[in-house]
Amino acid sequence: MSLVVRLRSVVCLLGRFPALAGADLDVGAGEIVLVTGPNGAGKTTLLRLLAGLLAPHSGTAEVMGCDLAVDRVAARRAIALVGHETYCYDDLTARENVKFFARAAGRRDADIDAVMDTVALSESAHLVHRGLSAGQRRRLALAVALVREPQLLLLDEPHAGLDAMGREVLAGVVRRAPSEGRTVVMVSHEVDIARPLATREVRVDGGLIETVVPRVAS
Amino acid sequence: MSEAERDDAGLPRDELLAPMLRRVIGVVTIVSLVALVLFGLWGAPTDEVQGDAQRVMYLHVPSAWLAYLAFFVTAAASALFLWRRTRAEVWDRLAGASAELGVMFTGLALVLGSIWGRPVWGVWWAWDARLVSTALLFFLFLGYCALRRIPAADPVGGAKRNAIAALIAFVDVPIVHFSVEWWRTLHQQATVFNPQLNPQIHGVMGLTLWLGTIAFTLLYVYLLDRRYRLAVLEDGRADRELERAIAERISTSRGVVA
Amino acid sequence: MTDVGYVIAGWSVAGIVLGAYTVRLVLRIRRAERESAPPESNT
Amino acid sequence: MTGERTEVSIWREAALVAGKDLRIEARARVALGQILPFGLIVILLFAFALDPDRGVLTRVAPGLFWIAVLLATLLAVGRAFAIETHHGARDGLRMTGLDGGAIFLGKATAIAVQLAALEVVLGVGVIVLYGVDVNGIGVVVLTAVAATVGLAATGTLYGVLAAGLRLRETLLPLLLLPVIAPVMLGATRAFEDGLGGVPGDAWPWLGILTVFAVIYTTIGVMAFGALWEEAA
Repeated sequence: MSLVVRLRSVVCLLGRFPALAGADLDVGAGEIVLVTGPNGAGKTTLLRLLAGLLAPHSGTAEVMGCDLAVDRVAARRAIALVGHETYCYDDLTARENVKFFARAAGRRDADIDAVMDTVALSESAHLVHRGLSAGQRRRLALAVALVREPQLLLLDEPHAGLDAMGREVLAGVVRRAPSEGRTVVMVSHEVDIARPLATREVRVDGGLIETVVPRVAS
Repeated sequence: MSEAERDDAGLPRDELLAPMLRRVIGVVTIVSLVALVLFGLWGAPTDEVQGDAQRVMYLHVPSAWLAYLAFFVTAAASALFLWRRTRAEVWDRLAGASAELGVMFTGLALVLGSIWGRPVWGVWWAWDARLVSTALLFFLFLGYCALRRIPAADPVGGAKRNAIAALIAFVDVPIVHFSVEWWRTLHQQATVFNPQLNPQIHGVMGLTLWLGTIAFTLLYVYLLDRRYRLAVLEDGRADRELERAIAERISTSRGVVA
Repeated sequence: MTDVGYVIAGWSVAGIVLGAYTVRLVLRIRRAERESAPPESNT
Repeated sequence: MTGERTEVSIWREAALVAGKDLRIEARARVALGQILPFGLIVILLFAFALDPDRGVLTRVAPGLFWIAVLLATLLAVGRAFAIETHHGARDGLRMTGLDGGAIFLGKATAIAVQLAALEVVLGVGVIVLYGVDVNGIGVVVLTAVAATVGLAATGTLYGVLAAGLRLRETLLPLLLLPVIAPVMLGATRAFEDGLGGVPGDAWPWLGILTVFAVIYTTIGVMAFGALWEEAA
């Protein structure tokens, strides 16, 4: 099983604060890893590191076969991070936003319509981003990530702000990930919803990562 | 810093010059400055055309020379910092130290140019090509130093940004020089700074001018080393605190886990 | 102002600027050195 | 596994970014609705400042025109990077893995297009308000193109350099204006030769403008990626 993520005693700084202080982690292709732990323990930092948006201060960090200390940009085309922000432009409509990221990844219109359906945003595709509700924006962020067909999907508290329909969409996306060749690393506090989706769980605390007793998803 | 390897000796070099060499340069600088004062004010003959006011030239020309030298050092150090193989904190600090000195010498050159121009040509500011270029260089320096004062989230990233800014400005200097030369030669006007129009500088005057240039360059080298030393000390304190914070964080969390 | 006045002005400006910068720099180094290594200098 | 990725060349990626910026501008109409009127007001203020007896204004019209364009460039550059600050758009653009050079060309093109439109309107404003009669239009247009590319390139370069920094509103003019002094000089002299004097004299100035534009476009393509990564 080829390793998608390999971290060895990684230290990551937020300004001068060592958010990750010697973290180790291995993630294989097709896994769905749930990341839990108290706030401010380094979970978001971990995802930003994996996305190549943060340079490791020390230690070895390899994602999709790229060494992040050397080149953080190479792997990004194959990675998508759905964080608290939607990455979109207020003046563009939902569809225009998705289209921009689709074109950047070399996708065609058919892929755009498909993904808009997947996240149930087809009817509000013409609405300007500024006018979208919080729930719609969360689903739009998911659409932006999916249309790029990433091999590594990073989700940062995806359940926050999602309505019932949104949770259903998310569950579907996560369950189908392995079959679509996608590896998922998901940070979530809503453990009762997230745990059944995950194949493995790790806990981030005090800038360190330790494996929680592995539970096979029911 | 993650990427910036420590210097070859493994330890960041504390200063540019070995202490012995620095003291020697210090002494030679003082001696040459004293000689400059003697020659500049008394030794050199009074210029028949410009009178005593011409003596300001012995400080203005060296200052202007130092302004361009300091800018070249900043640009060279920035280029070395950007090149991954030679990237090291040394170059970033050297670029910053040289830029700060550059601001001082450029400012001095402009003020002295003005003080020299007033008695000789009756104007506080002459639109002479070299003076205008020096003025633009002054603002390029100010911009760079202002940028350096703004901290970046990632220290290495901030240093890379500053290095690129230095090179962008450096490329501009020759363009400014040519465009200003063309602009001013259109209005051919005898000014105090135009060598072609100046009476031929020779004899003791020439010697004094050389003395000034050497004394100022030595002073620049000495101050560069001292300013670099200050940067090391100021960075050193920050680095130590950072390493301590990391060590603390690891020990406390390890304590919890174990 | 006679020519000599301008010469004095020019040279004193240069002296003051360069001198002040050098002195300030040396003082800042001394203060930084004292702060960064108080334990060792207990002789 | 993933869908077959069509090879998106640098120019198509640049066009994508430029299209995005221009579509946002078409929708938000900041350049048209705010930056352009600003330019016209500056032209008007010059007339108040310089007693508008025809003689003075006509003679210095090229200089005043380019100062107005310069000030508008600062606003256009500020705006071009302001749209990337909301909703983490900067991270979004990074995650697309688009080539830094392509993003630079895209954003610079969008700024250049907005500046060109602004220059046409300001040009008409100057001709009408300052009573400038135009001959040697060929030189004037060529000069405007070369200068606009130079302004857009250096503007985008310093725009990304200052992006996300504290005090970027005051830092950007301090960094940008000294660097584009040659553009101001060259464009104004070339306009003067083009409009009034002998258009032939303008060629050396046009040369400097072109060299400036080429150099800073090249630096932009090379350096933008690294600067975009560092932007806070």
